[in-house]
Amino acid sequence: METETETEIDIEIEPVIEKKSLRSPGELVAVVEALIFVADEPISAKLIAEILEEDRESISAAIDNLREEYEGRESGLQIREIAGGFQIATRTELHEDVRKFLKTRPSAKLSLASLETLAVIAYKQPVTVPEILEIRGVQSASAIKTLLEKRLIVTKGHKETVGRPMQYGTSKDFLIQFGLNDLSELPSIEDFEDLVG
Amino acid sequence: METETETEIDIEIEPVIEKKSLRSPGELVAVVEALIFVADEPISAKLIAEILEEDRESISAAIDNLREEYEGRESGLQIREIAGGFQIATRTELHEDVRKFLKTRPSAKLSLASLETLAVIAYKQPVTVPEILEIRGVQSASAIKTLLEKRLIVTKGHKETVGRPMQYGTSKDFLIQFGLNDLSELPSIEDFEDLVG
Amino acid sequence: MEEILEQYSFDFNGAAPTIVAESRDELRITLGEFAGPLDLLLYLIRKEQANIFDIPIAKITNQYVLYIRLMKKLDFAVAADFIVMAATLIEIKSKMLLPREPSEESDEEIDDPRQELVDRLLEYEQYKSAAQMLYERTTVEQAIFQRGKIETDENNAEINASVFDLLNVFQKIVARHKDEVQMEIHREEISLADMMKNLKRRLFEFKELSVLAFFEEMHTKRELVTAFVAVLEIARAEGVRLTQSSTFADIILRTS
Repeated sequence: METETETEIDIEIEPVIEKKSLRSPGELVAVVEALIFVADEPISAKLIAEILEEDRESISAAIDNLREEYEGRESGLQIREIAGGFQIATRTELHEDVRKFLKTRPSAKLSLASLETLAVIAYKQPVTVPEILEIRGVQSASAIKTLLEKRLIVTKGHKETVGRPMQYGTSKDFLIQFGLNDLSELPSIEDFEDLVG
Repeated sequence: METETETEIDIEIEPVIEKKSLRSPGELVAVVEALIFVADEPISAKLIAEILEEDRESISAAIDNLREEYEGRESGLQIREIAGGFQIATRTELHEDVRKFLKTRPSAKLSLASLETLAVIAYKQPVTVPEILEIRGVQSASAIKTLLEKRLIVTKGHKETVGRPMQYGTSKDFLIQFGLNDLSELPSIEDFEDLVG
Repeated sequence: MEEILEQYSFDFNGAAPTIVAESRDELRITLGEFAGPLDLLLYLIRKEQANIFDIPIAKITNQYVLYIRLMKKLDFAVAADFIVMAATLIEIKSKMLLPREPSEESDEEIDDPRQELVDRLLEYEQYKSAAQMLYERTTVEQAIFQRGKIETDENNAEINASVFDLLNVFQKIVARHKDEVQMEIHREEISLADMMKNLKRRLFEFKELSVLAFFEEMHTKRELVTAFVAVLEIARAEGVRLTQSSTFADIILRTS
């Protein structure tokens, strides 16, 4: 292990001596930014230093630099220090617009439970909750609620049996989101038969 | 019998036109940056315009601005136009350090067979399994299955010929993974002719 | 066999077979895979530095057949498509040997038996180049990374589903509850074809399958017999292996 003496010649710019950084200060800021950006969780200066094989001081300097840069230009993003690490986040003032976007973004993303329920409804429609339970073997109430909210399914009137349960089928939005012109385009098991051979 | 037709709460956003923007150009750039950042897939200028109730031109200008800004400062990030939208991503040159941090290796490449099949689908879409066989001279079933699982291709309905075979085409993920804004960015297939011989 | 022993190397971008006869008794083999018969054919033409518009069909055919024999000899499964191409080549070769009728001689545009093959090769080669282009693009793309997760990404693992996923999921559910569904909705006995289909699908999905567990899913004696025949059929025809760790242990079906 190398002894890291305090070689504070110029913390600001010179990436410190014996490690012989090959990166210019600008490059260091850039790669630090990239690491903070890709990290799933706040990333500490220590970890960044290890990855880049640079000393802590240069990394801290680079982060300071980066923060100033973000504040200097009127960026929509900020470098936040949180839980001992750094992360990039949107600026607080913009939350209203950000929230609006998050609410309206169209999404076909589904949990596995919802996807299963949707699959049953798509292939068995019109179908009632008890029938879905029968096929899936699990309660599907919350999945159905999600699917209704995402407007992927619609109610299709009551079934004329005991209890007159509500029937469900897929919606126009379902067709759009799954890129189908009509339900006949839904692939059947036979369509993929030869793929499974 | 009560028929419950599509109970659709209208969340539709009116593409507002004549609204006087309350945002300064700088603010607009900032909020556009924030939206591109939070979006988990490429976000189109159109959608941004709708969310922010601004016109397309101002949004496009803001995006241009933002791109220049990213290029101007030596950022570790870049604004990319991809799959019909915009996205922030790391700069190519930094891949080694980023990969070191993420501890990822370049992900498993597609097999020769899958790549060939994908090429045929990309250029001939919508295309059926027999048509792919015709060109490749070899069964492509397992390649197609792989491509479907990797979401690089999608089904495109049945072809109205004998046997109504399923047709395939490339997906949005294909554009994203191959760094294309749209299919027209693919070099034309004739351009590969001079490589022959 | 003498032929094999001459320095014979198949080397294709590192991704395909290299078969090198190093000495009279040693055959060094590195096997990859050609993407198909056309791929192999193109390779052989390249290796001979032959003009694609004037393929020395006899020579190429011999080499093609030799390659396939070699593969078989080494116990590599040779896909049917490769055999079909061998037949095509042999057919062209024999056509080329036929004496041309005198009346045709004056004709400028004599049908070349190789023409169709050449056209296919040319078209195929375009797509092969396109595949190469795609390959290069992925290499570039893999150097670019997107942002890590942020709070606003939904916390639960969500699936961005396609129609294919929908069908896949549905099939899984049906498989999971096949018996119940059958008893209540259909009531009819499952046919051997369906049983085999079901078995194949699951084998494909899970790569291996306990035969015992599969039999236990059967409700009637008839179904059980059908299941049994299906297992035998599949073991015979589909290139799967049956393994058993010890006598009376469970038998496992594996795709090979």
